[in-house]
Order: sequence, then C-alpha cells, then structure tokens
Amino acid sequence: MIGIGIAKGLVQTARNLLGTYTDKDRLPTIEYPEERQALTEATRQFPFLVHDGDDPAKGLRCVACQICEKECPPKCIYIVKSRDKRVDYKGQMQFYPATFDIDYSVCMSCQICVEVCPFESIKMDTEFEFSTADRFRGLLFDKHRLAKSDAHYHRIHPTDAAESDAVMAAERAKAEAKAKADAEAKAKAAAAKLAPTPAASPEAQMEAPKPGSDTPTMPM
Amino acid sequence: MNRPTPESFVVRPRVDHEGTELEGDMLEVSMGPQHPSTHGVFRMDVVLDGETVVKLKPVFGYLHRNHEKIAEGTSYLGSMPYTDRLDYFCSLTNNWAYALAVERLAGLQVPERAEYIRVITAELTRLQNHVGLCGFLLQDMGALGTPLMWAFRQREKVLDLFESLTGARMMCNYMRFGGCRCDLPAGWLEQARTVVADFPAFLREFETLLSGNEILMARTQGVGRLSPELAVAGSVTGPMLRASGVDYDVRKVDRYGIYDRFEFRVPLGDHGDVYDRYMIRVLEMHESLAILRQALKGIPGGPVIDPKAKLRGFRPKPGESYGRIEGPKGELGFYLVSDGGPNPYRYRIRPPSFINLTLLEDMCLGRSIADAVIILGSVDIVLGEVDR
Amino acid sequence: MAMPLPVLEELKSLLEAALPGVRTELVPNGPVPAQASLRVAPTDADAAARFLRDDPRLRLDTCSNVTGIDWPDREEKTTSKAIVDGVEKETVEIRRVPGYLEVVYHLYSVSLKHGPVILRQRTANRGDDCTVASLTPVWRGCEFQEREVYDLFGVRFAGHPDLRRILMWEGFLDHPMRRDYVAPDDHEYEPTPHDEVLALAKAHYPAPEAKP
Amino acid sequence: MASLDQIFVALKDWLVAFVPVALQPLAGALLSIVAIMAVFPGIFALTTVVERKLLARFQNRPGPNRVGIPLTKIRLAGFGQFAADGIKSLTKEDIVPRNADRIVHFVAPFVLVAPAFLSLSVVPVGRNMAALDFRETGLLFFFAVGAATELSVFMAGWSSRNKYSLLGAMRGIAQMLSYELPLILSSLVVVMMAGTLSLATIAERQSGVQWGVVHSWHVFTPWGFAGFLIFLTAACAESNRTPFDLPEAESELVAGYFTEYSGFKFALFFLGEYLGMFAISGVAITLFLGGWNAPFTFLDWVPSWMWFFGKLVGFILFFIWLRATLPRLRVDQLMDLAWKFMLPMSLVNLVVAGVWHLAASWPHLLRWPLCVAILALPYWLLSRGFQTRFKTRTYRFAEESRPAPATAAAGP
Repeated sequence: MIGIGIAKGLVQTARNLLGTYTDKDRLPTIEYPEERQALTEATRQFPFLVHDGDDPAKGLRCVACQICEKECPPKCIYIVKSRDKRVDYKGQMQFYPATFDIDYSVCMSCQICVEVCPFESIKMDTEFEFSTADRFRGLLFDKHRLAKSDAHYHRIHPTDAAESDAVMAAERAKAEAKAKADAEAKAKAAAAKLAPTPAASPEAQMEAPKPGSDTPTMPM
Repeated sequence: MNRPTPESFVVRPRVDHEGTELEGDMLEVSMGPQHPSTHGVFRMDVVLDGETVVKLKPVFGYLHRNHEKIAEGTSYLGSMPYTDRLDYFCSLTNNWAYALAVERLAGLQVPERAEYIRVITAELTRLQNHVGLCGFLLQDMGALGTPLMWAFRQREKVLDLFESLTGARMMCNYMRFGGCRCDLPAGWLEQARTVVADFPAFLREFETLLSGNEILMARTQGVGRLSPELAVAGSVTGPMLRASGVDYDVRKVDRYGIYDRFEFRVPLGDHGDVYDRYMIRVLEMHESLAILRQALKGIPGGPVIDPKAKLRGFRPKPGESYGRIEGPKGELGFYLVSDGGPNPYRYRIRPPSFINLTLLEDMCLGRSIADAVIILGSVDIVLGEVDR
Repeated sequence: MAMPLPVLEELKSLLEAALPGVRTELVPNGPVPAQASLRVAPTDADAAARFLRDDPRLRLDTCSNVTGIDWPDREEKTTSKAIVDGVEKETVEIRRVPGYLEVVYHLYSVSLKHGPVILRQRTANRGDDCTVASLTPVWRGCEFQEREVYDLFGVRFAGHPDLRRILMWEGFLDHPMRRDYVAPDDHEYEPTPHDEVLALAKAHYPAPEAKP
Repeated sequence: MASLDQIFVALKDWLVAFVPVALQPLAGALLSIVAIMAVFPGIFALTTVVERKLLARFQNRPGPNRVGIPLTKIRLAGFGQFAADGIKSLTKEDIVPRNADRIVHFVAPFVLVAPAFLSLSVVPVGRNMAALDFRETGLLFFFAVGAATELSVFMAGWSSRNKYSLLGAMRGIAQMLSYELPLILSSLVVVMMAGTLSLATIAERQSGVQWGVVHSWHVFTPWGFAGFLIFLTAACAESNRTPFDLPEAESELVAGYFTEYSGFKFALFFLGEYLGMFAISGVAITLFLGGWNAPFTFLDWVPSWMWFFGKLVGFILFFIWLRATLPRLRVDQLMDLAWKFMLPMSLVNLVVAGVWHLAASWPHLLRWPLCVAILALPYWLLSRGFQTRFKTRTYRFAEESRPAPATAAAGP
C-alpha cells in the first residue's frame, strides 16, 4: 500500500527527534568555544621546535641540518644555517638555525618534517587557533614563536615524548662512548698537544643509528 | 537565444526517456560551478527542452592544481600527503593505492600487522564514504539534510578512530612504503570494535528511514540506467559497475593486500539505475562490516613497517609500475615511472570519479534536470579527485 | 571466470599472427617484470586494440587507465678515440636524440578478470607531429582520459570524437605536464618564506615592509 | 470562562466604542487589520526559529541556540534568532540583476504577501473572531485570493531573467494550478455537507456532539478523513512545502523563482510563503478539524482561540516533521500524483459524501464500512499501479569462486 514507507520514515525521524533529548549519542555536537573536544595523543596541527631547558634561545635541539626544509612537501620551512657553532644545552658545539621560519598558512600538517628529523627537534603541536587578519605575515612563524619547551611536548604527546627521550638517550650514550674513545685515541696519539674538547659533531650524531628507525642519511 | 551552438554541442535527436519526440525551444543552462548539488566546483553545460536534458557536457578543472606535476618535483614520500587531498573523503585508501604502487616499484614487503591495519582502515574508509554518499544522494533528492546529518553523525565516529590513529580526521597521511607510519595506539582496537558493533543498528535506522520510502523509489528506480556492456566499455568501476550487474571487485580480482583471507560477498544490481547504486552501497557497507569483524579479530602483533624501507633518500630502480586498489569510489590506480632519482619521473593517478563521469551524459539524456542531479549524485564524485 | 592471461611474448605473437603487418615491440620493465608492455605504431593501434578487445582468449574489454609520458629531447655523448697523425685524439660527438611523447594504456578484462596488458603508442616527435591514434572508438572509457592527455601533454588523438581541453581552460596555450613547461609568472603569489618565491612576490606587490 | 473566550471581541468592542458611530466600522476594520498584521507575522517569526531548531534536532544538531538578548549573556535558547535574521535581511544589500524587469521584480514579493494577509482575514480564529466574515462566500474568497500567489511566483520568476528562476516559476505555476483542483474538490465535500461557504458557519457546525463526549469534527467521518488527507497533501503542494518544494528545489534550481532576490524582498517571499501556509492550515482546521472547537466536550472551558492556535501550531509542527523526513518528488511524478491520484480520489470522496448524506438514517455499523469500502477500493487500485512500477528489490551476490592462482601478468 502506498504511503507505508513514508509513514515508517516519519516514525523513524520522530523517534530520532525524541532520542536527541535522552540519548547523548544522538546529539553529538560540541559547542566549540565553550566546550572542547578532548584531543587524542596523535593529534597533529602544526610543527614546533623543541627546546630543552628554559631558555629557547639556548636549548633549541635543531642543528639546522635542513633535511626538513628539503623534505617538506609544500616547502613551507625556511632555514638559514648559522656560520658559527655555539654551545647547546647539552654542552656540545653545534650549528644552530640563524633563521627558522615556518609559514603556517602554507603548512599542510603532514608531519613529514617530524618523521625525517634525525634530531628529535621538530614535533607537531596541537594548537590550532591561529586565525589572524594579517594575510601575509600573520602566519609566518619565526624560531622564537616556534620554540616550545620539552615539557610542553611531554604534556601533549606523552608517549611519543618518552620514545623520543629514549632515542636521544641512546644516541647520547653512543656519542659519549664514541667521544670517549676518540678522546682516548687522540690523547694517545698526541699526548703532548692539548686537544680541544671533542664535541659530537652533528655528523657524528647522525651516523649513530637510531633504534627502531632507519639509518638517517644526509641527502645533501 | 540565437547564439551559435558550439561544435561539440550539436544536439542529437531530441527524445525523452519514453521515446517521445520533443520539439520545444531549447534552454541552455550552465549548472555550476556554483550550484548546491554539483558536489564542488563542477559544471554541467545542459541543454534543456522543457525540463528534459537533451545535451549535457560536464566541465571541470576548476580545482585543477596539476597534482601530477607537483609530484614530479617532490620526493616519493612527499607525494603521500598530497594523495590525501585527492579524494578527501578517503585519504587512507588513496594512501594505500600509492603505497602499493611504490612498493611494487621498490620491491618492498609489508608486514602482516601492517596489512591488517591497512585492511581495517580501508574498510572503515569505505564505510564512511558510502554512508556519506548515501546522505549526499538523498540531499540531492531533496531530503533536506536529515539523512546526510545522520550519516555524518555516524561518520564522525569513524573519523574519531582515524584521528586517534593518524592524528588527523581527514588528511591522514598514514601509510608508508612498506607498512604504516605508526602502530595502533592503546585501546584503539577496542574502540574500533565498538564502532563496528554499533554500525548495523545505525544502518537499520537509515534503511527504515529511506530504503522503503515510496518517494525515494519513484525518484530513483529506472533513473540513470547503465547497461553492463556500456559500463564495462566506459571503464566505469566500483559500486557503479557492480550496480549494473558486473561482477568485478578489485579486492577479489587482484586480491591485493590480504583480502583473500576474508570472507565477504560482492553485491550486484540488476538494473543499473540510481536505486541500485544506492542499495549496492548500503549492501557493501554490510560486507565491509563483515570484513572489519574478521580483521579486528585476527590482527596479529609484530612490526608495522618493513625494516628495509627507507624514509629519506628513497630511490627506486628505474622502471614503471601500476598499482590499483578497490577504492570506495572505484578502481583507484597509481602509475609510476621511476628514472632512478629521488622523485618520480612520471606520477599518474587513475581517478575513479573522473573516469566514472565519462558516461554521465549517456545516463542523463532524455531524463529531466532533477534526474540529472541525482544521477550525478549517484556517480559519487569528489572534485579534488576529478580535477587533481 | 578468471582465466590466466597469456604472457606478453605469447600475446605479441598471437597479435602478430592475427594481424599480419602489424608490428609490435616488447618494452621490458625492470622492477615489475609482469608489467612489461607492448608498443604498437599509431597506424596499427586501432586494429591491435580491436584485436585485444575481441579475441576470445584476451577479451580486454576495459581500458582502465590512459596516460601520457613525456620523454624530452636529450643529448647523447659518444666519445670515440681515433689515432690521427700518430696522436691519439678523443672526439666527443654530441648527438641530439629527439624526444617523443608516449601514451600508455592499461587494459584489463572484466569478463575474464585478468590484466593488465599495457599498450604504448609513441608520437614521432614532441613538436609538429605528435599524433597517435585515438582508442576511444574501441574503448569508450578512453574519452575523457585521452582528452586529458591531449590537454596536459599535447598529444593529438586522431579519431577522437570530441578532442577539447578538459582540465585547463579553452584558450590555454601550453601543455603543462610536459617536462619543459614553465609556469607563467602571472598568478597571485602568496609570499612564502622561500626567497625565490618571496622575490617573485615582491615583484608583484610593492613590499610594504621588510622582513622582520 | 466565557469572558476569556470572548476577551478579544470584547476588547475590540470596547476600543471601537471610543470613536464616533460613523467611524466605528472603519475603526473595527483597522483594529482587525492591526491584529492580523501583528499576530501572524509574530507566529511567522517564532516559526522560523522553531523550524530551524526542530529541523536541527531531527538532524541531531542543536540548531540556533546562541542569539538571545544583545549585550547580555541571556541566550533565550536561541529565540532571539528571528530578530537577528530580521535585522540581517533588512540591512542586506538589495541586489537586482542588471537585466531584470525592475518594476515586476520589485512588485512580485508584495503580490505574494498581500493576498496571504487577505486570505488570513477570512479564517475564524475563534468564536466570533473572523476579521472578515463573509456570510456566504468566505471559502470562495479564500480560494480566489489565494490564486494570486501563482501570479507572484511567475512575476518573480519571469522578471529575474534567470534560467533557474524561470524553471522554478514554470514548475510553481504548474504545481499550484494542478493542486488547486484537489484542494477545492476536497473542500467542496465540506461545503456540500455543511451547506454553506461561510467559514465561521462551517466551524460552528462542527460543535455538535457525537459518541458522547466528542465534538463532531468533519475529520471523524470517512469523507472528512479522506478529504482531510487530500486537503493536507494539496495544502503542502500549494504552500510549496516538502515533499512538494519543487519550485524552489534547492538541489536542482538553487532557490527556484526567488534565486535572484536578496535582503528584504527575500524576507518578504519567506514571509509570504509562511503566511500562505498558515492561511491554508487555518482553512484546513476550519473545514475538517472543528475550527475553534475543542475535541472533547469536557475541554470546552479552554478559550476557542486557544484551540485554533493550538491546532495551527500542530499543523506547523507537522509540516516541519514532513520537511525533515521526505525527499522531493519529480515534476512529472508531482503531476501524476495530482491528476492521476488525488483528483480521482477527491471525486470518489464527493461520491462518498453523497452516500454518507443519503445513508444518514442507516446505523453506523453499516454506513461506515460502506463509505470506507468506496474509498479503499480506488485507493488500492491506484496504489497498485504504483507498486507494479516501483518496488523494493532483492539483490544477488557474486558467486564465490576462488580465482585461479595469480598469473605472471596479474601482478606480483
């Protein structure tokens, strides 16, 4: 009989309407500025630079190797390598980025910079409220705005952060062992000459293979 | 009204679908690119006689960004996030198709767990694509958003799963050559099982609302018929082909990944009209749920990426490969030519929504303009993929 | 019913036996040997395609994918040594190898569930004579894809019913997928941190302020 | 309670008494106009919000719930939305296409709104509460004035010089003309039985009592029930509501005949459509649902106008419910429905009404089944025609055949 399907549909919508008043599942809207959805740990929005310690200028992990700049699919990262080396937070001589800009308006949040970074220095942030009226410069973030502390990283991605800490600890142990061996060898070879404190160069660090990851090679 | 007709716009003998000769003045309507039901910036140059379509030429390219050219200047890995943006409804199947082509090119093996994760995510993608399409189709039919919003309500749950796995709801960028980017987070499988367990109840609700509805039947049955012969010749793939009664599912034919381990059926339509296309998608959702139940039960432990896979400095040997999967919209293929360099020499996507549009005019001729809208809806296009 | 597809060598001999005068060439494919392809001359393409479609052993009834590849002109260096006047001299001969455009068809059989057979056609060169035979009369599904190849590569398909641009607009002159295509500097640049783009952007917009 | 029932009548009489006797009819008319112009647009304003909120609920969304009293945190659950919408449409730029026929384009919305108000004026909203009480021609006036809507739709569609507008207008004309027929035929049944065209009298006729406590609404008879369903369906089509919203079919014709309207004129179209819907619902209430009568005699203490407006709200909610559920018909199907289904059914209904009248002396147990049978048989026959063309289908599945082992050519 014609009309029965329509009647069934009407009953179904009415049931759904009444359901919205009793069943939370039927009214899933989150009223955004007041309420917020709990972000999952994997949530990624835009990259930021991790720094150890409290001073972003000093503790930036980035050594300006420019891999992420090269790999970034939309080319939104811009790095100028420093001419000199400076002592980083770990007390090693390192290059550092003289300029590190990310254009968030171009960035597509793909996380490839994070994956290719051998130094655990660039990570994805969960913040997304960056709207600005300035079309051209408002979303061009320099290294001062990009730098966020390791504690922040631990807060937003605890599991990832623990993993990356483990990776770094292993690397550091390796580098130290190598530095020690180097120092001993050098001390043996030129005992008379006062050798400068051997610092783990970025190359040395990069040669150290990361457990659970591929061997980083420098495509430069 | 006396504009000269373009060469390609010569109107064939004008008859409606019942064979009646039409002899009214013709009205040329440009539907789109800004039109509520063209699913994006898509245009149909339609010549109408009364309300009957006597000529229809799809026009697109408004979203063309030459993705293939961009990919030639980007590393193999760098194209992966761009594949998300092809058919933005189904980023994970796009990822998979691309990864499959590259894996063939580079000879990478995918660990078993990764294969399971790929099947699970791909079937979830199919679920959310089909449910979204059913909503959009009914929206085109004038059912003012209710089915669409219900579909979206359910789709959100799948997207929640994607977010907790990949970090993004739609632009997942998850598969890697030789596996997946990361392992499943704790509790994800449980969450997925809940979603899969809840889905049939939703589908029942959806079907009560619409599948028996007289208006829906009257609007869709016999509309936009596509004969199996024409569908095969026109390279139509996916649910549209199966709605015409052709048994062809790349999951069964190529048995890529580990699809040969799962029991599932391929629903076939007999009429090839819009109603069949709608129902085939509903039935495919049931089959996807069956695959998901099996996959979620049988997923083994282990690594999720081939240890040989290289993230940086990935250079496959010179040669070419074509990899295809059964995407939710049809056969999604990637054709890659490598010259040994870090970037693909040629990177081609076989976009199902683009190719399924080839026969749009054949389906629409002689039908009314309201039918043209739902026929377009039933083709299931996403302009990000059509225009690339 | 799934039926094994003859291997490509066998297929080639089948084709050449059935169509005398049609010459095909096997193009090997290193990494995926199963996806080697068959090259036919544009003049023979239609006959070969019809054979592939209609032969009961093959029944390749759907043309899944059509694409173009651009192989630009390249220079080949050959060094030859010759003893001239008792002195060994090395002459470097630079030979220009003319490029060509290639159209690749991926054929599958829906009824017999096998494939792909990959068919290739080459144009004579990249300039004035880049015509190949259209296979749209054989497989309807090639229609839009051949239009796309025409649009992006500039391959002309003889016999195509409606060869117009499809993704680019009517009146666009160049073919953007060619390797030597240079994007015109006429669109609106968003300044990005990269200096070359920034420089272009500055040329477009008089810079209101310097970079901080 | 009788005083509360007649409070507005008394108020009007009291106010009119202040002016000289010669001017009293004019003052009375003005007061009625003011009342109609205040009450129904008020209901319209609330309806827009309620419709949006309810539709949203049907769709599992909260709907508008932010706009309340400006500059305060009071949100009134979003019921300030109509004011915001009104201000928006008043202040928006009024865009007229360059090629439009400016005068017709300008006049069209007013041609829609004016008859809508006029047709509301004959609807008795309570006992003794019809603004215009045509003793013998109320229903005729309503249909005559209501027909002007078609004119407005075509004016809008034609003058906009837009192809969608034109198509929408053509659809609108065809639809409204076709559905006028079942609409009038189904109301003719009531006229036949009540013996008058006066809406107020028809409403009064339904205050009788049957089955002990139930007022004798026309809908409680076979012809009344069938007539009501036909009238309701045709009313949906007349007021362009889903599933008959083809003239403004969003997914096909963008916005149909008012595609090229913006700002206040668009709001006027909106207002006109809703007023038309109220008017036709009011007439349906008067003809079939007992007008301002209570359903049961023990509820007679509730003022009559409350009953009327309560029923009107019921109608509005029902229309919203339909809108949230149903897809839209196609033009030819719409015409088929009007001419091949509703017209025959309303003619049969006329016969049923005659039988009912002639069999007045029969016992209910005989009269009822006879009339129901006369109605059910053509209904069944007509719907069978539909069911042979469209039916739910069963689907087959591809036969499971393990494909042969991968050949070399099938890929690795």
